[in-house]
Amino acid sequence: MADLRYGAALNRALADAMAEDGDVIVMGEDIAGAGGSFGVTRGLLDRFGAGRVIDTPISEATIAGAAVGAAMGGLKPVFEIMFMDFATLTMDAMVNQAAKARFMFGGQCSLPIVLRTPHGGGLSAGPQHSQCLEAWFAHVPGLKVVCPSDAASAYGLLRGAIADPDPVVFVEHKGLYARKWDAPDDLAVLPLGQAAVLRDGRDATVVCYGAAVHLALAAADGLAAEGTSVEVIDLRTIQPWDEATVLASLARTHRLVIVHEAVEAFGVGAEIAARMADVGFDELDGPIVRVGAPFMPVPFAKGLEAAYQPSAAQVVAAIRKAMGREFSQEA
Amino acid sequence: MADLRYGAALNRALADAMAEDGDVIVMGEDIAGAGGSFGVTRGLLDRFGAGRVIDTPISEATIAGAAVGAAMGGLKPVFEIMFMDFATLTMDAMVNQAAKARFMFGGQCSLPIVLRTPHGGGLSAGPQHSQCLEAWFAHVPGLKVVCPSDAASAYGLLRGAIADPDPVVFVEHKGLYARKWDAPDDLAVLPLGQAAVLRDGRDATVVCYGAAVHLALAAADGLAAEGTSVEVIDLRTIQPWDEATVLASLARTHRLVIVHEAVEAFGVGAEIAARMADVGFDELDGPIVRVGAPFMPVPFAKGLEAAYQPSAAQVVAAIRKAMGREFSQEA
Amino acid sequence: MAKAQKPTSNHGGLLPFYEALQLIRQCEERLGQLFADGEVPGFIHLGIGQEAVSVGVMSVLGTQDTIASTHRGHGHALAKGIPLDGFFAELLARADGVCGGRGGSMHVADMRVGMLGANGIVGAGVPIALGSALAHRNRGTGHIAVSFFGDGALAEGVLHESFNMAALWKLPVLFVCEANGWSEFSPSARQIAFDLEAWSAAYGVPCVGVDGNDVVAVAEAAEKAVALVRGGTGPVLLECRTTRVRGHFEGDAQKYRTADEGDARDPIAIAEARLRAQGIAESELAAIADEVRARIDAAVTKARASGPASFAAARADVYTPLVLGEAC
Amino acid sequence: MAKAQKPTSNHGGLLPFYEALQLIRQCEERLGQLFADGEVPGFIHLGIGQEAVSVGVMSVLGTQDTIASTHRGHGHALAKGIPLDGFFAELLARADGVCGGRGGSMHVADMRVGMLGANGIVGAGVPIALGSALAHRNRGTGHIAVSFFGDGALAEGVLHESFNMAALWKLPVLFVCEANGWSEFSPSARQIAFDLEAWSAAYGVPCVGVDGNDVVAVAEAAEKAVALVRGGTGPVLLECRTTRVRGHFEGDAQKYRTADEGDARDPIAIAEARLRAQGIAESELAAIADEVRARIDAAVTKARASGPASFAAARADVYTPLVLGEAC
Ligand SMILES: Cc1ncc(C[n+]2csc(CCOP(=O)(O)OP(=O)(O)O)c2C)c(N)n1
Ligand SMILES: Cc1ncc(C[n+]2csc(CCOP(=O)(O)OP(=O)(O)O)c2C)c(N)n1
Ligand SMILES: [Mg+2]
Ligand SMILES: [Mg+2]
Repeated sequence: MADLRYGAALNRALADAMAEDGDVIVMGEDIAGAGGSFGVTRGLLDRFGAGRVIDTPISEATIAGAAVGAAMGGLKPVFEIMFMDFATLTMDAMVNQAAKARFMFGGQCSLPIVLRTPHGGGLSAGPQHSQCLEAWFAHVPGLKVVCPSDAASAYGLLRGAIADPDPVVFVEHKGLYARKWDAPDDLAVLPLGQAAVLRDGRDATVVCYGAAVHLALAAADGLAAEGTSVEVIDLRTIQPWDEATVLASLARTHRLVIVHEAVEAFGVGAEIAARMADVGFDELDGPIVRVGAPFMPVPFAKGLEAAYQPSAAQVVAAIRKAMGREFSQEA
Repeated sequence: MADLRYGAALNRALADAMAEDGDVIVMGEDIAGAGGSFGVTRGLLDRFGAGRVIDTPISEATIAGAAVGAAMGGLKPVFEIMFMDFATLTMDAMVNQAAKARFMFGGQCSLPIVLRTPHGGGLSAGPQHSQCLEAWFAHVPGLKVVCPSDAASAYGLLRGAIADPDPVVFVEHKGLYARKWDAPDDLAVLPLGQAAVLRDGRDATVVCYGAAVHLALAAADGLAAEGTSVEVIDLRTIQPWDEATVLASLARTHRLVIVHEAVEAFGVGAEIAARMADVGFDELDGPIVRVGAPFMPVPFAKGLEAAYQPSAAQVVAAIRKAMGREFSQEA
Repeated sequence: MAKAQKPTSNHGGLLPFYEALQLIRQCEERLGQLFADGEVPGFIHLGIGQEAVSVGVMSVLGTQDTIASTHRGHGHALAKGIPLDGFFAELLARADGVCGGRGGSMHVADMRVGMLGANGIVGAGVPIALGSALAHRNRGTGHIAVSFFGDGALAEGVLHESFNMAALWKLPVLFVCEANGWSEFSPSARQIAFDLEAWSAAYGVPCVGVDGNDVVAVAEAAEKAVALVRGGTGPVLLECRTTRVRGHFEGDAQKYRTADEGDARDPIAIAEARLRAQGIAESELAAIADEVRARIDAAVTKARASGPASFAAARADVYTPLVLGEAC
Repeated sequence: MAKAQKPTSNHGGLLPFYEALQLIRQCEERLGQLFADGEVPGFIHLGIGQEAVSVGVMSVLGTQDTIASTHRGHGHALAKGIPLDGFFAELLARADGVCGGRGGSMHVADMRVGMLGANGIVGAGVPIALGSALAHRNRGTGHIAVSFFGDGALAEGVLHESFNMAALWKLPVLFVCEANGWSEFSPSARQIAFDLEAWSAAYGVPCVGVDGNDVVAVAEAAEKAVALVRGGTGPVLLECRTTRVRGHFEGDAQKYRTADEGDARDPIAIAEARLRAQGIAESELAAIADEVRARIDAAVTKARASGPASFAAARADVYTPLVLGEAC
């Protein structure tokens, strides 16, 4: 066991995948010489050379489109979009090309592409450098969407994403890159589509992913002190998400809260809530409560951004509300 | 009263808005000389001239970006994106620029922009010419999203969208352009944000928009024959949607079904279901059931597309399920 | 019907070209008819008048060279070697279609012959070809990628991005602009402000202009261009001046256009004139046309006999089935 | 500190330029310091070394001419006349910030002075300027729009689309490329394959190249370029060769770069040399610098005294409040 940063885990995943498979290449803006804006691709150029670690011009649409063609040609491109906000420029390639190629060509090809990109706030990076847009991609048949919450899952899921035969949008949280966790030296590759129950509980289920996992764990800690037992499920994969694990938990706790940093309205949480309000309806003993960002762009000022980002206190309040105790005294 | 086609109503709305306000311009590919791929802008060039009715090159990203600058300069641009699938190319301009300008510039400006675009299937147009992507835009603070279901609302909502000071994504359904309805000669302008209860009912509420409204009405007709009374709510505006009207209806019927042609997973219906599973939880006497497209790209073959698109029969089944009668005999 | 008669020589390679031109032309005409009869659903964009571009360019490519195509992609697919049966079955939306009836005209593709797909998004094939070229280079295949696009597509941002990137990295990609003068219902001249040759030269991409309706001229120009590309000096642009004889799509009433345009430059007539000058017998020409017609008849018959596209099969192809444990 | 002394002449217009250069330089330096001290949150990209571009171009624009800027936009905003108080308050994320503390460095904007916004998305300002030019023309304002972008931004598709559209429609837009040789941490030469002048010429957009560090040269070139644009013949490109003295953003360790680059071409030093050649007294120069410093001190003091940005106000500005019945 050793301390491992989220960013370093991602770096190791890339290096291990590249070492194992000569068809894996990485591309992006300043990812080679400079090692990436958040350092995730550091050292890869020296180790694997400029043929496989490719600095591109500032041409996001073509980077993504080229990944489609490269994958058709047998490569496994992993490309970085520096901020998720810039993924707006890749939507044709990802949605009309990558997501549909297998289907619309009658299963003739698979496109093993990974779009890596950081989302989320906390850096005062402002409205165009902080968005969480994963719900868009989750709405697109043919894409998979992943978002790890800690170092070990970052490693395992990125390996899983690269090994996956289909296009994956791999979302990293900017606020997690520098955080570290105890991790085994021998990190496991994780298959996509499986959630992790990070904490068992009886009274309520909290479903979350990415940085929001840590809010949920903090909230669960806080509530444990007053005797409320909260189950925390880290989705890990957003598309396809692990409905069975969520439903099984709900069947035990009968209360559901969903937390993410993305804007609440029309976010990932909406789908989870909607499914549980259908297939899980009979298990529900209280309202499904979501915690997400308010319906506004991400503001620049630190104070505004802090007020904007979901907090553990909001998660606690949401759990109370889901449990029908919203009018009880504050913790 | 006279017969009015959906497409003609949109055309009249554009003409009336342009006649009233010299700052309204329309732009797009082949919208001037050719009158648009679906004829919605026919005749505008002759009437308002090439200065205000502008054929553009095939440059969607720049059309949308130019609309932002034009609106800052006092124009009210209404631009057409020929198929909603091509809106993938406008996402930076719409999401990072148009949606955020007012907020991130401290309220210095409003951007009265309308992006008009057709969605939906039924033409065997295949996976890249049939998508319903409105959920993406509804997730973006700063944008409004509208989708009319008939001629009168097409007219009224497009006038409302053009008059609205903020950017609006105005979604039209390809399958409705040629349909006609009885409509008053004196068409009303409709404000955004207000749903219409198209049919009163006691037993279940169906929330829908666009072409799906007609599935819901057909389903309600069918169920009326067997004594089930279904309320049909046409959302009209998807962002901001009329939560109060939906909640009030749910409080009467206690059963909720949501229908749209877009892919069910992570679609617009997810948000409505999620909100009702929260604020409307106490009113719910059964699961919230959604009807939407399956999780696959829109297929080309007529038979596949027909199987893909939601049907009135599916809506009937969903209502039965919401009412706890999914095992009752078929109609 | 002319009596079938084996050609006595291939007339300096021209006869196979002629046959390929006939194949595309007759396929397009048949599709136009099938569309008018309601047998082909959706939108179809015919390449009548542009056949020589496909035939000429493809004549210098191998099966493993790759092409990325456009909404007007039938000719590209056919010249690249897509099997006729699967082609017609796809256009007719049948189970035996090369794409299982899920793609149709705008998405015909055949990876086995390096046809990476027609494309419903104007310009979108260009980065795909770029990526394919990158794969060729990285995997050392020695093959090249070819990107077809129209003159209207020149307005899309990805054209610029891809020219820049291809030039920067000296990728083995041939850009082929089919300049038919139209961008849907508008003359391309009203949409494109720049001079293509000068524009391309600015990136250091040499532009070879050619009469796109003369298959011999296209083949010769393509041969030179492809030699450069294979030589590793980087991308080349082939500008083929050609003619869109039909409407933008079938059903286009073409009110924006006078009728007589372009007929004089019919690629088939030009090839026939060359062959006649070489002394070919009319009966040989007719025999080829007949033989092609028979192949098409057979393919259409087979397509019609194919079952409807399968929903279950389509649903199963959204993602690649995971072999247990494969992805980890 | 030099004794304040009113300048006796404006030295052929050069003194106001000098003052504007000083203003930008000192603002940037102050921001660098405030950032290092933790008073400025987020990312800031300083334009030290590039001041002459902003000052020279803006010297030939009126308040109602519009500009669309970039992530490196402080100089543009200041030269266009953004009030210092609101500028610093914005960078310090205060309620009195010109954007209410919601935008920060990458989004400073002031519609009153025709500054349509810095922009966090590389290239995105270019179509915005294009649209602004369309509005100028349609509304007959007689004003022009100016689009600033870096040499790295040249790789974005919208550059091409916008050049094409501006040329096609002969819009009153001036394109200004600030060619500082860098695109973040990479030399732009490794990202841009094309020759800018030849590329621009292909669209029929005349390119005027100039030493972007000599404010007089920029002003003269801009004057000519803007005269053409105002004359209605269509867009012009001004290529300003300049120097990015600092890192890409503050905090950039610049390991990719040797230290000595560009110092010799300092725009302030070049302007001072000109003024000295005209016989200006050192004390006059110092007085200007002092006066600018005092204004900045005052603005920073005021910004610090401003309250924190208001969440409620921000929340209320996502949409425009509807006056009852207004939208129908
Ligand atoms: C991104 C995008 N925008 C618009 C369209 C609609 N469209 C289809 S073909 C076409 C014109 C293309 O012209 P050109 O590239 O010259 O090809 P041609 O039709 O002449 O073969 C347009 C605008 C599209 N399919 N994709
Ligand atoms: C669409 C997009 N891609 C990437 C970035 C990250 N980025 C910010 S500035 C920059 C380099 C821009 O270079 P240039 O245009 O020359 O401007 P300079 O920084 O030299 O002033 C990059 C890649 C971005 N902000 N937006
Ligand atoms: Mg064309
Ligand atoms: Mg630069």
